[in-house]
Amino acid sequence: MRSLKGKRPIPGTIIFDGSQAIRGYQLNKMCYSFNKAENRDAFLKDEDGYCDKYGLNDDQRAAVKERDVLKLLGLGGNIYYLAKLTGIFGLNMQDIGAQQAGVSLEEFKAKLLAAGET
Amino acid sequence: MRSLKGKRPIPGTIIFDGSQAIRGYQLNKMCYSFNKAENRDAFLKDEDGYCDKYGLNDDQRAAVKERDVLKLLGLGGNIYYLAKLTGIFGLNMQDIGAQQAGVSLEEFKAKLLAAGET
Amino acid sequence: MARLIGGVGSSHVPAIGNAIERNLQSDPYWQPFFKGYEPVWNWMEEKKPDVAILVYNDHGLNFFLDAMPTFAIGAAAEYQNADEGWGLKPLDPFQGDPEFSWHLIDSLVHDEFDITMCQEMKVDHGFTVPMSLMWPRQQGRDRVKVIPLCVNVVQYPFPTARRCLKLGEAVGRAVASYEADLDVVILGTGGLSHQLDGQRAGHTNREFDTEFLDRLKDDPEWLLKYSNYELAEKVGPQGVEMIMWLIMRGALGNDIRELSRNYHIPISNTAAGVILFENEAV
Amino acid sequence: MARLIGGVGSSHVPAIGNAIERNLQSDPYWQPFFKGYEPVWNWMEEKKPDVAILVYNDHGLNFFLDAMPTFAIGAAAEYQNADEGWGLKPLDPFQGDPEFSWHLIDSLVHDEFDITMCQEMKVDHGFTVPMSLMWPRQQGRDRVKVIPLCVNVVQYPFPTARRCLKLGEAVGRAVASYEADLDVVILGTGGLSHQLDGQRAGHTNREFDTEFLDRLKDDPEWLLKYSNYELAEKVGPQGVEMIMWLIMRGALGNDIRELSRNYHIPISNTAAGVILFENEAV
Ligand SMILES: [Fe+3]
Ligand SMILES: [Fe+3]
Repeated sequence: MRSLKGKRPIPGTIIFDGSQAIRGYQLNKMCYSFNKAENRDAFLKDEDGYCDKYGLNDDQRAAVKERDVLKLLGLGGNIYYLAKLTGIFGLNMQDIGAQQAGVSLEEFKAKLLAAGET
Repeated sequence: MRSLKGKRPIPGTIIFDGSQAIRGYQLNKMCYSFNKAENRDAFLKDEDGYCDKYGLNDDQRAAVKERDVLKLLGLGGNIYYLAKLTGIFGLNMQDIGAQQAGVSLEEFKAKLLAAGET
Repeated sequence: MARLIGGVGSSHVPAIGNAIERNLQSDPYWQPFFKGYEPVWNWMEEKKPDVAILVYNDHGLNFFLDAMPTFAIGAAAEYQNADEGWGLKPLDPFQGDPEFSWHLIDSLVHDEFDITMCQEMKVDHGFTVPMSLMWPRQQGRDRVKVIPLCVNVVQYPFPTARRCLKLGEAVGRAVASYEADLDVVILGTGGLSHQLDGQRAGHTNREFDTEFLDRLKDDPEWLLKYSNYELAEKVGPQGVEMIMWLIMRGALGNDIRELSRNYHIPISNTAAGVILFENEAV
Repeated sequence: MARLIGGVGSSHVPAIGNAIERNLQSDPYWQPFFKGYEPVWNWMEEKKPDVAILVYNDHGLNFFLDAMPTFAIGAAAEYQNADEGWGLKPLDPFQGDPEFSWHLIDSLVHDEFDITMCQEMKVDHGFTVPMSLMWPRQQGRDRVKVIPLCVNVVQYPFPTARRCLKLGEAVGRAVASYEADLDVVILGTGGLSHQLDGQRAGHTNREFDTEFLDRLKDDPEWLLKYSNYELAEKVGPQGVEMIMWLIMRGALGNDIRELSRNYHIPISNTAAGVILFENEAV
């Protein structure tokens, strides 16, 4: 997004602006389709074919295969759409939070609990 | 639409406001589907079945059967969506203009040409 | 004339819906969160509002990036919840008030707000979780008609905090000008601080949230000094949802009383807040 | 920096697309209409703008009443035309400028316009007819990148004429702040007076249209004294499309020159107008 140009980056954070939206359009469109159970099933049956249908690029395919949320974010994925992809593998927001933060689920939860103790 | 309440009516004119939009939602939705050739074909093959699918009420069905644009407008149709319905029967904007004005196509065209002569 | 009798700010994360589905309200993890809603339940029970204007954001159920509205308002007779892909059980449909919706839309567009008008609209957890939280019993939920007001806080640029506050003020004027004998509440939902994406996932900011809650009643303009980008740094990219509380706050005007408040970390990856205002002017 | 070098107001009815398809430009019915575009063709040929911001309305191809935006802006790399149901042959796709689109959207949302952002968007005759009219040859059309700006003039409430003029002013600021060496034109399309629906179908209003054209350069505010309802009475419910010309006019600022103008009744059921402004400030 133009208006983010020259802004100081926020550590550990990717803002989903126009540039990211351009990069990730097809990826997010695929993830949006996972609102429907039949599409989730179709993806599970033939992951490559499903990625073909939505025209994902090679990097995006590889990151989908690795279930690597940080990579997918970098490739234009938006977290709300990506959650519909990771949901297929039984990963919830806390699971992918831990994955992105690079800690175990227990550590991730413990950090949040600690933030609750003043 | 609330803000049209108490307004002096415009002769020979129905404003497509919220009240009309509520009334005509299913009718307009059916007409919107006629952007696709396969839907136009399906309508032509089974008009009643197609109207069923979109949940038109009896008055709307009857007006569709009669290709009566004025009635359809009164029942919540919007002219741009209705044009997709009348297009199926080969009627263009001038044909349905004449129909609504209650004159022949020649008279309708002549009136427009007359407006062009100052 | 319609009366805006009060407003609530509330979180709306899916995990809450999950906890309600599984009846975990008195579980030690959840009890400090749900107890904050008791004053709201009592107030709703006492006031029995007729209509709720629910300010929320869609998280990818009804809207996609092909056409993402800044502000969308529902004008349907019924709103369906649906499968969002990761397992929350859809709730029963919600009854709309199309006449009131159209009045609101007319009034706002006349006031130079560029509304996307929705005669068909699925509502996601951002809408359903607050409904379950305000009206835990189906009977209460069925009694209140709803008007969804959906805000883009997914795709930058989001509306500015200032624009949200102004939209709220215009909503307040629109309610006051509606010629129907109705008691109306407005719910501002989302937030408070949280971050779902990136290495900083799990970030919360108690200090900022607390100041936001402290200032919301008498100094809502305080939030306007932060751009949405600066807010993302402070409260996380998803914490920026708190700008939707300003729409609720703007609608209420300045003659209000804070009846209750609660703040709790963590609920899933978020800091959860709830605040109840009553309008003293009506 | 990008320069807004000029603007055109133009009709956009499907019958024009039909006439172009059938090569009827010198037919006696069509000649008085098409001759009005010669100065525009020459000007476009001379100026060779890089980008066209095209203000138009969708007539039921891309948007339906389930979600009808007041203002929608395209941010796609390509825009497809498609079957509208009644037989106009779809034109070749148009090339977008997503970077510029996002700059425009960012700037407008920052300026408190509540834009619906469209990364995928079909464009109908309201868009394609002006493109064929401005650039009759495919080569010219292929050279210019486009940004569709779609306005609701289908479902009441429409944006007010005042809001349209203000949006135009904000578009002007957005173009001026875009850091790319580009010549930009803006096209305001639709109108002039016409009525497609009701017993009064075929209504036109030469007197009103003429005053509108006379005042557009130096006194565009003149139109603001009419509500959209009053305008519908004067120029027909579809004639209200002329408010989209105010977006073009607002973008240009006040240092402009009128280079040409034409007005002709009838084209199909409408009064057709075209006007060309050059920006003297750039
Ligand atoms: Fe949310
Ligand atoms: Fe038009």
